[in-house]
Amino acid sequence: MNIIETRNLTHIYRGKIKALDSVNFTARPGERIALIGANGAGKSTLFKHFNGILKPTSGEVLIKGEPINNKNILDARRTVGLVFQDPDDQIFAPTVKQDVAFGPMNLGLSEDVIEKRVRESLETVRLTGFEERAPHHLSTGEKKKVAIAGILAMQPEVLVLDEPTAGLDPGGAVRLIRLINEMNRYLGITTIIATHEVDIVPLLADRVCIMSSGKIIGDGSPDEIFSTDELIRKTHLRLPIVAQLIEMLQEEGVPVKVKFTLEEARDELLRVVK
Amino acid sequence: MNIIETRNLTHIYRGKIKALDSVNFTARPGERIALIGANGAGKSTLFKHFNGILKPTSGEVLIKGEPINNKNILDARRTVGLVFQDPDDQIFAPTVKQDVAFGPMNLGLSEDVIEKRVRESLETVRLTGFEERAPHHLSTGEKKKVAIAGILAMQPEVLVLDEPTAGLDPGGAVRLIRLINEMNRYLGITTIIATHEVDIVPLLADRVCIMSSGKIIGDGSPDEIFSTDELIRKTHLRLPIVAQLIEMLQEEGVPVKVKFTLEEARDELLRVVK
Amino acid sequence: MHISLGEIERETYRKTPIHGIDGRIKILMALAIIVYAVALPRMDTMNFMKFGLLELYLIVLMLSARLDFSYIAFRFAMALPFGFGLAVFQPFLRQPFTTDFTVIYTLPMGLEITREGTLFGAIVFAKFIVCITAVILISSTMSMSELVASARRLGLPRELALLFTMMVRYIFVFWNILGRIRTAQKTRCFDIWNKNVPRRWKLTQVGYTISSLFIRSYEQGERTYQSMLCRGYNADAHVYVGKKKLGTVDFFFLILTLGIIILAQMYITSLIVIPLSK
Amino acid sequence: MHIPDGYIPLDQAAIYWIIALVFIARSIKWARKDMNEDMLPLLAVVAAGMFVLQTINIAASLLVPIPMMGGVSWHIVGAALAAIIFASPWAAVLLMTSVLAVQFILFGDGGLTVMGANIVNMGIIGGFMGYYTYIGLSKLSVKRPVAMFAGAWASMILPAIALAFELWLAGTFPLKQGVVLMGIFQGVAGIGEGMITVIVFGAIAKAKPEIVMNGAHNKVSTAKVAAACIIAFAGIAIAAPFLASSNPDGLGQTASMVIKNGINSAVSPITPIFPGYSIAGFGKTGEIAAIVIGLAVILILWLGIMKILKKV
Ligand SMILES: Nc1ncnc2c1ncn2[C@@H]1O[C@H](COP(=O)(O)OP(=O)(O)OP(=O)(O)O)[C@@H](O)[C@H]1O
Ligand SMILES: Nc1ncnc2c1ncn2[C@@H]1O[C@H](COP(=O)(O)OP(=O)(O)OP(=O)(O)O)[C@@H](O)[C@H]1O
Ligand SMILES: [Mg+2]
Ligand SMILES: [Mg+2]
Repeated sequence: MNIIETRNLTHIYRGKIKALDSVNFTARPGERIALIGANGAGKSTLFKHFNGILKPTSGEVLIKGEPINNKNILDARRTVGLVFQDPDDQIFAPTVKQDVAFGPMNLGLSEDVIEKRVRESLETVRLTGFEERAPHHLSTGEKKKVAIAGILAMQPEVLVLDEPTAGLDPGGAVRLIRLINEMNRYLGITTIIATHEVDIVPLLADRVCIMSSGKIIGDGSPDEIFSTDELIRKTHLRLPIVAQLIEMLQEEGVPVKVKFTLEEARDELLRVVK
Repeated sequence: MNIIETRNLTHIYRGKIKALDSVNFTARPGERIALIGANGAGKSTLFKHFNGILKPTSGEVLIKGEPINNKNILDARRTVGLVFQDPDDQIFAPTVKQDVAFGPMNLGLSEDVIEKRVRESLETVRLTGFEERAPHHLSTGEKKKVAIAGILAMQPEVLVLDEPTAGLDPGGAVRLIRLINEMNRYLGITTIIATHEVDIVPLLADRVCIMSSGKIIGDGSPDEIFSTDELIRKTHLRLPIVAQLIEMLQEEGVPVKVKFTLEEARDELLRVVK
Repeated sequence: MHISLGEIERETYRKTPIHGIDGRIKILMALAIIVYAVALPRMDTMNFMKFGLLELYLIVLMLSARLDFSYIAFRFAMALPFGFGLAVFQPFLRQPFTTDFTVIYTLPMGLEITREGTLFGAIVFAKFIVCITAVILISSTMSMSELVASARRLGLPRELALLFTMMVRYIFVFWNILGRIRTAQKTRCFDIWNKNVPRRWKLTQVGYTISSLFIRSYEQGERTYQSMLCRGYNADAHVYVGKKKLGTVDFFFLILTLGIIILAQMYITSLIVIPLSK
Repeated sequence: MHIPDGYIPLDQAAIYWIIALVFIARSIKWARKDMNEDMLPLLAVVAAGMFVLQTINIAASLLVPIPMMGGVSWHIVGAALAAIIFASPWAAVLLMTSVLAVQFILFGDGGLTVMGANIVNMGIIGGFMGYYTYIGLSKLSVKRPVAMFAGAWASMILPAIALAFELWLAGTFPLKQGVVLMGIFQGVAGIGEGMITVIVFGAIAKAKPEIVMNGAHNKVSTAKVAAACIIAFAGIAIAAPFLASSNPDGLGQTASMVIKNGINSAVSPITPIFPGYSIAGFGKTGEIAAIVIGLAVILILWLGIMKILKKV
């Protein structure tokens, strides 16, 4: 069964701006999905439908097979945890601990359970010891992690991250990607990530959807998607740099196959050189 | 003569956080400089000293050879134009035109000259036709351009940009990089850019400075800087992806030289393959 | 029916002759009508014709500006409560400025409705409606920024102009921030009416939301101030408003408005007074 | 609780406007001179923040509804909070002026002719009394949260009482009922305002200690606090007989006669411009002339006031 499914989902802002145009998107439990698209493609708008923050103008959103309505909307929000692009949008409590406890508190859990969940999620994102720190004195990367911990504490089945690496330095980005992959592998959480940094896509997704002007215009494995070169360029994106390099070599007549991660490209080039 | 020079510049926030630690930085007219460093390295803090927004805790800042003091601070701000990382920090007037006119207005220019400068700078960033638009209805990329136009209208000799490509999609980033390079080439403006996106550095700088924990720990051409691999990794940065790939090939015994842009790498690999 | 702050300027984007009138003229028009309406005597049946004429004029302007009906209705609904509440009391009160009261109806518990009270209530309410209509008209046909610029051209001191200009800009920024905080809270299942959660804790969260918004607005202020300094701002700086000449249409509307006011005062009085006196 | 247009006669409204303008001019001077830097941009941004906070009750379902007894919708005003944070009641005046102006234009809250009165109530009375209540109590070594709560509460209830008096002077609402009604509503709302002020101030003091000008509070001279106390007591002393009297209207009539005569002599140049008055013996043309002259004089007066303000 699909854990998230949208059927002909359309969203029009203020009766004018068509941000989503008949989107059919599905996610199965345990998948690692990346949603790529240029600025304004509609990624964030789509994400906000997954837990009922935005209401469809037409079409519907199904969580575990059930359409979201006023009765089950809290369940939907418990199932799908949404981490915003800008951690400052999400963190408002005066200490890290209070912020992470905010979600579990709203679920009406007991003090003990809340304590435990806060401790565990801070451990998962490796922020133990930060409990009493004030969020606005943290670095960008640490804030991002607090935002993720706040969602993890609600134990969602799906983790939806809007541009998780934006504003992070390469070191921070690598650590965050590793963290996301671990949560998928060890906790079995479905992860859906929106980004326009194509180079990281092969590292954190088995399936890629391309959005452009509110439509999903491509859906497949990273290999498949990045082979449809034209599609990518048309949407203001580009191939991962590795793939660009190999393509340039192809044009010069070198018999290489396009690869997307560093390791694969190395092996492919070694094959040719030797 | 150096257009910007800092001597043993130290800045301590709130008597506690040492954000800059005895920095000696120089920029000569017409240079294209990139300042790279991890989150919290002190890039933004350094930039804010270039036009006297922050006052040194110790050390001094010289603009065209003169230390900044209360008398010449307006001249310093006219010489050095600083574009903030977040355009929302910078754009406050209700229309694009009014915002761009704000700087020239403060210089006490006549209406006609202001009109002309506004028109020209909007042309330079290709935003002609946006004069009466409200900034809060623009896209991220457009807002960035308005912020740059607002500084250009003051006709500074040095353009200092804090993470200009953050949050932009690849298409937008490429266009912005081209714009910055054109301003350097055709208007003769010195450009200094802070970023942690190392892949774009070879595209927009002839000289790279690495910052780490408030110190400048490396200064040289992109080739020199990215050859000091260890330094880069220690500072939470990484090599441009192209260089990483070539290094991996080197480790496998392939006789290639490390390159940093796609074109150079292609030529280098072709040389080896053929 | 909801209209968020983000949408409140929606109607000002239309292009009609009314939208095109110079901002200064619109401000003066509204000012003249409001001052005239407020200045009318408080106990005079003849007032209603005058209010009627003014209101009719304003509604004609609204119609020619092709303003959205539900939007206008909402704007009225938003402005009415306190004024309406005050007016509804009037029939039961003995206004200090009148001495003779005619009781026209007696409710249980000795509540008396007087003719004078009712008249006064109705007049005060009519004044209020005319004033509100005028404000809604001008604020729906020009954006906040245009309004500030026009007031500046009319001689608003530059400190106040700068204050308002920046305030208007950041209202929209903070409106978004607040919306995002709210969304974030919803994402984590926050509901103010949630019974499973202690009330005290909820109140504290509201306090945090407010302080969070306040701190952000303060920090935003600091950063913006810095960026203004970068562009040569100093205490003597001006806000750029640009030149703008008044056209024939603008003067036409100014004269029309003054004409309507004079008509209300003169013609209607004579219309009724003369036949009656014959 | 904004007085709308039409509920206060023009002559009285003018008096409140004049008082308000004097205070606004002084507060601009404060923003430029008394603060080390030019604080206007900062104030503008904070005013925008406050304004957004105040919209909270307008679309309660969209925003943060505040749970109150019986579900009375209510929103923070923030005059005391602003004064305490900026360590000056002038900040409250400037802030409330901008907020009231924008509220009037965007939401139709309050009015144009009565804006002076609203500024007097919420900005001047609320800001000054709230701030000096807080300072005064602090000086008597009352615990800070308690003093702050009291200040915030005073900044809600005192404007409500002032408003009741103004409406009574305007002849729109009886005094005692007004004081009781507005007093109860704002008294209850004041509890919320007080609590939120304490929480918000605490959070700000913790998050950005450098904002909260702690030192400045202690420096406020006792003379100023004493002056504020004296003004407050004088106000109460003048108000009390009306409240205690069994026939406040009778008393009011005498008082208002005295005030009216004062007003008339003070603003006699304005009086003839009111369109209700005609120039005796000129018939219809005279009346038209009266209206035209009246409107012109109002405009000139307005421009004049703006010019004067500019010079301050
Ligand atoms: N609240 C809103 N009101 C009106 N239009 C909106 C709103 N939010 C987004 N839009 C518009 O909807 C479109 C899709 O926006 P969305 O934020 O979903 O894009 P995105 O793919 O997330 O872009 P980015 O990469 O810049 O985050 C854009 O054209 C945007 O301008
Ligand atoms: N206003 C401030 N008050 C206190 N500390 C600050 C302030 N601004 C920056 N800092 C601290 O100073 C250090 C340097 O910050 P800075 O913003 O200069 O880094 P940066 O290199 O620009 O980082 P980024 O890439 O994240 O923008 C950091 O440790 C930061 O936490
Ligand atoms: Mg987005
Ligand atoms: Mg920075």
